[in-house]
Amino acid sequence: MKYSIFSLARAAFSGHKTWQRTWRDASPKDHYDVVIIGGGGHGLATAWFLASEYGVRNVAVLEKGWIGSGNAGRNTTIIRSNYGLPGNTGFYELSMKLWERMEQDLNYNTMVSQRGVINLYHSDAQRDAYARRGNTMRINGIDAELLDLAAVRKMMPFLNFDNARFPVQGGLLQRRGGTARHDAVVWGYAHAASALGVDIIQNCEVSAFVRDANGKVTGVETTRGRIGAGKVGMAVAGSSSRVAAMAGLRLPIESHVLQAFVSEAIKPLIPNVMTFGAGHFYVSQSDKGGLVFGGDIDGYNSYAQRGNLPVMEDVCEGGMALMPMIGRVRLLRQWGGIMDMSMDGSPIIDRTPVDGLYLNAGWCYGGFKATPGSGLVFAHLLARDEPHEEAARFRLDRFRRGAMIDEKGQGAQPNLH
Amino acid sequence: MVGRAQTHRLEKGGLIDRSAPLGFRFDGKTFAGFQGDTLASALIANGVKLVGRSFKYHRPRGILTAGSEEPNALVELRNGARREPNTKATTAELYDGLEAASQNRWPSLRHDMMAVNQLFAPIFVAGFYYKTFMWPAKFWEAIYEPAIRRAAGLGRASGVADPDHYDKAWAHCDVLIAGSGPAGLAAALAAGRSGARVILCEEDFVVGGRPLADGGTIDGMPAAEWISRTLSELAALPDVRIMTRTTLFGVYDGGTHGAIERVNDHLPSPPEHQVRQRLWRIVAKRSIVAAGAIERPIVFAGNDTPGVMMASAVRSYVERYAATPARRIALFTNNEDGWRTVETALGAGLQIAAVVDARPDVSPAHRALAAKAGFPIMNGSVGGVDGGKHGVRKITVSLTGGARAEVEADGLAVSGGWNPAVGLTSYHRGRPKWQNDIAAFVPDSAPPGMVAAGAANGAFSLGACLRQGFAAGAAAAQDTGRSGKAGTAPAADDEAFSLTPLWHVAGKGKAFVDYQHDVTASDIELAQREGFESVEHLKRYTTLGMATDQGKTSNVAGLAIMAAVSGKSIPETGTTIYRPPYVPVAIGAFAGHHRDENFHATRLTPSHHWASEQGAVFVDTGLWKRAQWYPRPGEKDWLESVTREVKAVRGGVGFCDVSTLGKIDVHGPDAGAFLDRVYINTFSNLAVGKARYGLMLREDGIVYDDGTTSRLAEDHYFLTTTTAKAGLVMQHLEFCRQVLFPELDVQLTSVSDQWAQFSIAGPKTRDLLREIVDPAEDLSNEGFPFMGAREVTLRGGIKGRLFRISFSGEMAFEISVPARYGDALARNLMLAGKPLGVTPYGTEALGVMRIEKGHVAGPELNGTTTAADLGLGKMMSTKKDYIGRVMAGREALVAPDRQVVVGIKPVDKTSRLRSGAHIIPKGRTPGPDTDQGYVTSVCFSPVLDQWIGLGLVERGRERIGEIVHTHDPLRGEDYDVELCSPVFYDPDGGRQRG
Amino acid sequence: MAEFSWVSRSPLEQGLVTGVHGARGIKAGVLLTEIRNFDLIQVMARRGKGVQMASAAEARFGVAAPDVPKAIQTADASLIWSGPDQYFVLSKGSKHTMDTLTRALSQSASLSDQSHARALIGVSGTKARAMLAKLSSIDLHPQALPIGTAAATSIDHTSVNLWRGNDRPDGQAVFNLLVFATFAESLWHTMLDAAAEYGVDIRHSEEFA
Amino acid sequence: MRIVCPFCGERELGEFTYLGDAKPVRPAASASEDEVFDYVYLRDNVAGQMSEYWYHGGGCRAWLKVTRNTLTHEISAVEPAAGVGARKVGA
Repeated sequence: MKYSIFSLARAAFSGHKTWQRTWRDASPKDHYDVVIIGGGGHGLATAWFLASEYGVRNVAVLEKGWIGSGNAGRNTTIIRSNYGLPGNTGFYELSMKLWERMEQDLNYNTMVSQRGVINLYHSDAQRDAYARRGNTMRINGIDAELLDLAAVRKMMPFLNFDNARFPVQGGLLQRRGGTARHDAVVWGYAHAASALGVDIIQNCEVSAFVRDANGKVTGVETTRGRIGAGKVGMAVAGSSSRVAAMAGLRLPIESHVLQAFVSEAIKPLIPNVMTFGAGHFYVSQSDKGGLVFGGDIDGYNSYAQRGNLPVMEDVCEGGMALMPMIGRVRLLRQWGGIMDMSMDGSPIIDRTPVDGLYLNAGWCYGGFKATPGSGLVFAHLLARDEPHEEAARFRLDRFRRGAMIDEKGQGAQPNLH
Repeated sequence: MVGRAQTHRLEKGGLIDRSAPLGFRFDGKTFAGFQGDTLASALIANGVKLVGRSFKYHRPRGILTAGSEEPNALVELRNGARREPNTKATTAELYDGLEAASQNRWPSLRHDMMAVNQLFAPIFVAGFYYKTFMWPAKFWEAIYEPAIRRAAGLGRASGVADPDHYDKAWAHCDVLIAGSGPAGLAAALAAGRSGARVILCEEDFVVGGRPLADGGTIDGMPAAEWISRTLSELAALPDVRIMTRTTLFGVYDGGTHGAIERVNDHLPSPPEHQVRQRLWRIVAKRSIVAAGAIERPIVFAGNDTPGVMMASAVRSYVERYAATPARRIALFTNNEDGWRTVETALGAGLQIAAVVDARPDVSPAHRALAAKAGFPIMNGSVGGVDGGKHGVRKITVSLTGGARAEVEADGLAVSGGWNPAVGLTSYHRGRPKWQNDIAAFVPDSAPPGMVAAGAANGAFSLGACLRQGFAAGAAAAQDTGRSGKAGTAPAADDEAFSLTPLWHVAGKGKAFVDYQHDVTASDIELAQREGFESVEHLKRYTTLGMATDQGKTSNVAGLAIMAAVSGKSIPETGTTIYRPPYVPVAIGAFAGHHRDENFHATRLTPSHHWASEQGAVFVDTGLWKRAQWYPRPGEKDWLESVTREVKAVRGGVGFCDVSTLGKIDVHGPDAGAFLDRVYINTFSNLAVGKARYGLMLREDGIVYDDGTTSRLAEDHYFLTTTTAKAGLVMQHLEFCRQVLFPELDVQLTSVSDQWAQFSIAGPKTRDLLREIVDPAEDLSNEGFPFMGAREVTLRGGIKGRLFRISFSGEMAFEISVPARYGDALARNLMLAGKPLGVTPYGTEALGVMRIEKGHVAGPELNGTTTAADLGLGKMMSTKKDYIGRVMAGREALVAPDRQVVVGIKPVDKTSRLRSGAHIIPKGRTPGPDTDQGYVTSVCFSPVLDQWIGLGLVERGRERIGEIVHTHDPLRGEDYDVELCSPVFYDPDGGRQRG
Repeated sequence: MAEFSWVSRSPLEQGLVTGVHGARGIKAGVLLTEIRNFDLIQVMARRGKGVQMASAAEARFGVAAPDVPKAIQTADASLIWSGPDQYFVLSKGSKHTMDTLTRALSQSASLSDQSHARALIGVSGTKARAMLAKLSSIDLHPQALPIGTAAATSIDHTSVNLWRGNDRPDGQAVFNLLVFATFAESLWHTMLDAAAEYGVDIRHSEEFA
Repeated sequence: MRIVCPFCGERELGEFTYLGDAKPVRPAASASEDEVFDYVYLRDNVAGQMSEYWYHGGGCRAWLKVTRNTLTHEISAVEPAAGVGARKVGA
């Protein structure tokens, strides 16, 4: 059923009894051309692009719990394409362009809100680094503006300009950046993919890979039985190492916990998405009114999906340093997700050394904004067996070759990215 | 400020202090209450029923509860910079002069234009916004979203800096107890008597829990008396601490708990030098959750009408606050506990209009009471409420068997049973289990060291609460090695708790599950229909349980309804993950002291106060404040000051405090061997009395840090790091020492703070130094050659160190003295150097001179460059192993087309270079394929009288002399520049060696 | 030749203002005293020389150097544990300087002068524990931190060495803090903020408490 | 989280800095590029008991080997790194 104000009005007459499932509740078939492990944003987007762009419709998405139960449902909903290194720049812009047409593509309101993302700078060195990055963006056809102090003051008069430990000096603004409603992205892709024939199978956990005599992956064993596959794609974020280990692979990835926070709902206070340059704090305000904010990862390997107080305090200290007007706003909920932190802070989208198994991982804490782009390039890889041109640098062997994509320049220590 | 009479205040009773009347204002109207009131109880005492408006439909709402689970009665408390949105009137303590305003309404609470949303209610069902507002695409940010944002949200934040202070503290104990009801107090007694260190947190401002309203008999005495005696006994124990106004909100790893103490929220503003709230990190070996249970509503049409209230809340208001929410009360219950309300109401002289009991049987005692008091008992359920913003007028009852009845009442007390407070026990992702007899979830597992006791554990009788609490307290004390005698447990009767589950009464009209978020029973049915059956999907799709009450009154009812419509049992349907904090906590409290200029610590150099006297402009470098330049009167801008400083150094002599460099003593017989492994070049062959520049890599082959290391003795090196990496390099070196190379006999100590170190530079350096250093010291080229390093005696007899090293390219020394003499060194240099025109210079001039000299620094050591990229590849020893050696050889790190450091000079000498501009081949269109690097560092060179820079440019060193283009679209500046040697000044180094 | 002198300047010279600060009208609950001008030498045993260092220390000080987190008072020095196989020698009046200790200990240990790298602050008063509990995550309870206990720990993300000295004659506990000199002024202000609500009496001294 | 430092006793998380898996051992100087690559870049990323390096930089500056469960954060053992203090290593 097409969603619109008219269909809503019609349904209202029947007390909304006429609505169908947003996606079909599929049971697994014996065999699919492509099986995607992971019913998060990336997995579902991959399925939708396979079906819609590459004509591969015999596709299953396997989700061990409920779709969107991983990082897709636990993030701070920020979208942006303000990256500075070749490989990232083009890819994230591809993703941004897909965000800009997502609602029309999917017939689902994912509330893509291009309210602007501003990275504040507090020193000359930071300004120079942002200038380098912003110029990279412009050279790649991406919008970027370098704001001075006066411009920041005008845009966000509520920041602490007067007695800050690290006074704001300006910011790098991407006006096309913003937020999207994270759960709606999952549901939107599920809705649209299901309509094209993709089977979305929840409560279906993969326990092993099925391999043929040559070692090629030909399917998966699951809690809902064996499912054959022409190709298997992994899009399991923080569980990447665990799933890869079933195929005997070790990855340049560590799983870390990233906490995020939301405040009580309040009337509009913060117009855009902001990152504090002198501490670990970024924030936006949801349409519902909560301040959605976060900071650094906790910094130790974890699959616990919850974090500890020191980081929570650190994040709130950053918030209060930047805008002490939020002191009396109350924090309502905190949660933790498992981040697949790669060794250079950039993702991996590639075939694996195991025939028939494809990898989409290493998103660190930036996977949400990549959702549509990741879906498209992973679908391309699965359909064509060659990397999409915008993902050509996200190869697994780049670490062995020394071709890291290290935006932060922190090297092979995932918790520093 | 004392307002009108308190029309709904009982003549006597309650825990309020009638001798302390307080005036307050709500929505501009003046009222009166008493010390001991909450804002909610005072509003009730004044007959106020309409307190707020709901989130989506702006329906009129009253007060539902008497605790922190309140979904409806949210107000903006206080004014101006202290305005606190979404404050629960049910927990806000009344103080004289309190000001509160209703929220989410316009223009007024009574006449809220936004209530027009109710007309669209047929469309505004769960998730409706996902299905519309998509066309045209541009309209989302322009039209729809701003409208939605304005309508959503509840109260308004102040919008200005919070004027109050917060702090944070640590506490440690053996046994931590959440809740001071019978179970919590009994636990504290047992643990305290055993000799344990006990902390008990109570979120209320009065200790006692439910007995404060419901009374009871403990150890043969009235509960109030037992509480009072218990408090006396606890106060006499040496290590029992009771913290009221303190909510335990979370449990973290290793027995760390988070608690928020509302130190001064009960006052108009904190007294001077005091904080508003304090965040506690309580480290406990054992913890006992005795946080009680939360009474749950029943979902029926009109259940959100002001005047519909939880039965336990009715009792709290009547008993504890002597305030009457209604005068003719109907009770709707499905359990025995609800009946307490009847006794309370009658005892206070209120009328009972009827009791609607959903259970098939009602005890003879209740029937006798009803007969005596003259109210009907109706077997059935409430199907509707007549009323509105003025309150309840009439309720409709669906009687078992199908008949309907109407009851006139001005208040409806509801009890759907009780849900144990399972939050704290579930915060480590534990899922509670279903307990059939109370039809509620109870803790199944808990974080290590934590147990639940009493109502929080599903034990609803007073006797059981006391027994469980006492046993838990005694066991916890035992576990922590406290072996004192706990004595006997307090005793009380075990009242019956019979309940027939009833979640939802089907019927016409909106029946609310989540009051604040306007989630109705039909929204849950819709979610199920659309496939959002998982409770997590249900929550996210409908927003059930996501309001400021965190679903305390709504979650279980919501999933019970989901279970019913999807044909599953409640335990099969399961719960969502419980997440801290247990109650919303002010962000300011988590920050504590660390805000504004106290956000991070500040490090000051030994000459800081002297530089400050000189009028220096300071720059933040990490935590340091460093003198950036020293403006002089008449100088029009920083550039003029910096240029003067550079010229003064290059033409005479200047000095700069470089104490911020990391300094490490490397001791031991294997010190040289150790340094050989951490640096790419060799230090074991460095002669005593000499210094050498060193470069260290990360294990991945990328440059980590650089600095000069001197050998002061056979077994003593003095290593310096960059300012930025000082702490990290120390950690790295300790890792090398303790983990990678434990066989080496080497010791490391940070001496960063021990030495004040100044660079003295310029052709007149020796002239100045001779005034400072003991005349016996030989400073000649022969006596102290370039890269020499040794201890010297200074005039006046103190010992210092001299290093003949140069960052500026001039004849230069670095001198160090023990840090407490740093201030004196600056003053002495000024004094001694006066005839020489000595000039202090800051980090800007330092930076100018290093760029002129082509030295790499932070912008070039950016974490992605190799030694070869920096032009230092020849330093990489081929005769030894060192950190990063192997990975540095990977193909892409030695590729010929890498971006390498090169000098950059505008063709037009008037052009101003800027860092961050990109390098594009001349004549080519800027694009990803023509982007060949960028400008890393720039300065105005007084020597060359033009802007110059360093850059990282593809194959840069092969292209010296090539004219390329700097492209800077951000700032709209594009120039032709020449790629040149990075050494702009004195390329053969004669000046620094001279 | 210019006439000049070498004035030793404490890192708290500017930040410390003697007198009573914070809450008035009550007896100051916290007493903060900076002790100025001391000798502080870090002694670290060389590999495999722990035993030799211990006996050399015993020969020098007459007592065993601490091998667990303790502060040991000798006739003219405090030996304060600072980490495995390492400790500080804190003294006044040039009794134990780099020169004298090098002669005594350098066969088995590496020595590093820290005399100027730290500021030394004594904290006492009825509210000393309450105030320190805002800064320190360690357990300050008398059972957990009896007299003579030392801790290498952190305050405000900055390393400090804390030890409990002998009680004052009035029975009040005394906590000593060695803090890094370049952080000292900033930490001092943090300590003042933490103490303000209790009233704080500020002094400095040339003598150990 | 609290870590029981073998020297200092139980201390707050904020005093420690995390490095990562303690299982990989730095290869000898003669090792191949592949072996070093494996050491620097590949991780088991254990879900369960993991031995890992933590630095007590906010305390006694000892590097510690901590056995911790990455699913629950529970710490079951802490021991000093081989070269902590003046320990004699090897012969």
